[in-house]
Amino acid sequence: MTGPMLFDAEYPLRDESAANDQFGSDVLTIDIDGWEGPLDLLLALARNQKVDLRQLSILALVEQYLVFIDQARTLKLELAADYLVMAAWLAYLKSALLLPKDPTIDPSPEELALRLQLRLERLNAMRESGARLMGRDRVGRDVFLRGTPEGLRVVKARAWECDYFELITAYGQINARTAPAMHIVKKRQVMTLEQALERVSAMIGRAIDWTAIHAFLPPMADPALRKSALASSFVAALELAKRGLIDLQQEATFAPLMVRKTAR
Amino acid sequence: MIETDPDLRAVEATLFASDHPMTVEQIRGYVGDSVDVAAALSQLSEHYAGRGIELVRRGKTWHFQTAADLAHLLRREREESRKLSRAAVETLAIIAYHEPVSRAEIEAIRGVQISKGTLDVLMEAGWVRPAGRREVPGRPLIYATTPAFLTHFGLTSRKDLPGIADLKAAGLLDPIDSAMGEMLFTGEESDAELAIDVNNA
Amino acid sequence: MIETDPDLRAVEATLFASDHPMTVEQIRGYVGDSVDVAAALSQLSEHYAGRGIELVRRGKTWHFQTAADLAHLLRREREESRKLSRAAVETLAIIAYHEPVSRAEIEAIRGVQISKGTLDVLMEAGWVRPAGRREVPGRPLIYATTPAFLTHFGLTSRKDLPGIADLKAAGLLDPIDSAMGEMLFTGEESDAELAIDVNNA
Repeated sequence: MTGPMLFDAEYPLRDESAANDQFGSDVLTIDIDGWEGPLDLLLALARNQKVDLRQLSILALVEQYLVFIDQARTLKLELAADYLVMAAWLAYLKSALLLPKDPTIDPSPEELALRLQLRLERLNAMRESGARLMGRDRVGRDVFLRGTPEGLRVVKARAWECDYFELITAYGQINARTAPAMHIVKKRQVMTLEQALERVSAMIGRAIDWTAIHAFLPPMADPALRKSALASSFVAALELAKRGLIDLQQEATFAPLMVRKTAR
Repeated sequence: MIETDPDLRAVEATLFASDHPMTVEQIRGYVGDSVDVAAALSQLSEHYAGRGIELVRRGKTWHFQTAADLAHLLRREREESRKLSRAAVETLAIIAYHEPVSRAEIEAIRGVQISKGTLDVLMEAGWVRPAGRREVPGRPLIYATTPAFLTHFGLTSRKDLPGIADLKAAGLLDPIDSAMGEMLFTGEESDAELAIDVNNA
Repeated sequence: MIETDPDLRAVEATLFASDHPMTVEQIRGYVGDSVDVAAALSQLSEHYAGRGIELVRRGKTWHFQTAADLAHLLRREREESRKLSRAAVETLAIIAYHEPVSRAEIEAIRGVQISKGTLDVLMEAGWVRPAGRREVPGRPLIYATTPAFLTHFGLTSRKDLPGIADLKAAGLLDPIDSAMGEMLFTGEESDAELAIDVNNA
């Protein structure tokens, strides 16, 4: 019941099988390459029982698989490890199913057999569904889309954004940037040299002793004006010294500039 | 008269000219907001029912196609699309019926690892796409089908998948039994298959 | 009923799926000799008259096309707005105030060179056009604004553009000026210190 049944001609994915139907070992030599893993092989074996997968005899299936693997080995075919793992597992399952029940084993052999069966059902279901899917009216094979669609086009139009204000501001700025530069200096409050001369000459008569030049400055709040007054008074002092009207003295760099009336 | 309804004509012309299936929103983008696109589509599909051309809905998109029963006339000079491998067909079926699924889940159902090319072929065909990650350790990528899958296989929605209701009822689409999977099918190379010296390629 | 005539359906589907216009003989090659293709075509073209799709004959060949009067639907414009660059705004302003101007003149007014792309952008926007050549050595192209420019900026004519005096009055010439002023008169004052003030004119 093993060899010939493995390669039932109704199994559609293997063409060569029909010719070799009778001889299991011959079949092995030609078709062993067609399996996609042990589960695939098991499913093919199961389908050969020609019953609904739910009524499958797991024991018979296990037996077939083990015989198959045995034959492959006698032919010195190199078996991939997963086939051997499956064989070992199935051998265990077989003995567990045949031995008297041991309630301590969990999951029970029957449970394991059921799971194996479910897996086979699942794979089978997906295989059949795949075939049905492929058999549908498929676009390009059974039904056709329009041969020469005009096509729909989305034309991208770039809209440039710029508002009126931006436009005229830009022009304003070009003008501002390129107009000839004209510098206007703010009018500042100053003490002129003439004013300083007048003031210092007037005050010097009263100062008999050395007096710091700051004392000649008019009392004023504006520091800028104060600086101007200081500068003008300094120049005035130099002028008066040149005329021989006053003496100037500074003890060190940056020390206060001292002024007094020239002693006669 | 139905033929002269300008909204109907506009929707008809737009879909007819398009080189890809369109959603209601996409159609509206062409015909304008004032048109009741959904109503026009349903009127049109009635009008075309039984003709040589049909207006069909696939998922959210609509398109015109030739009637399926006329395939024998038209198939003649068309090239059969390249045949998918058995692994690819099964993988596609698993993704479609279980989506979203991770690669490990696909492998658990098939009992073998899937080779890298298999998913690539399905993605290249535009039928499958990565659909995020499963929030479990390792965060594996999960896969799902695309709108183009529905279109290609003539499905209005995934509920149209052949036999899906029965499979669901039979529990065959439930999350797979991981205990069994771990016991038998962990980390095995499938490509080796029953590696043989007598290859009859 | 017209829709269920199998000959009609066959011709309809064949023409729809074909990627080129077909003669009666070519169609017959698909639908079979038993079909009166000419009669089917004339019935079909009647059926489609006034719809969004038309069956048209060009010489000896037939094909379906979108109704000509609906062509405008098939082209949808999507506007993508972008801001004009600073250089483009200034160039536009110079052209508007001084037109017609050559590129060299624009550069002289701006005080900066303009790249070729700048004028292209303004022409693409439809606001500027070439307006002949200046009859000077080298015969440079000169540019002017377009009616679309006036429309866009809400002007009846270029005379509506505010003059320099208006701009000044509106403070639009100030920004740079005052910035300069601040730089000159605040930052530097401290250095002046003992500077002697001779220019108190």
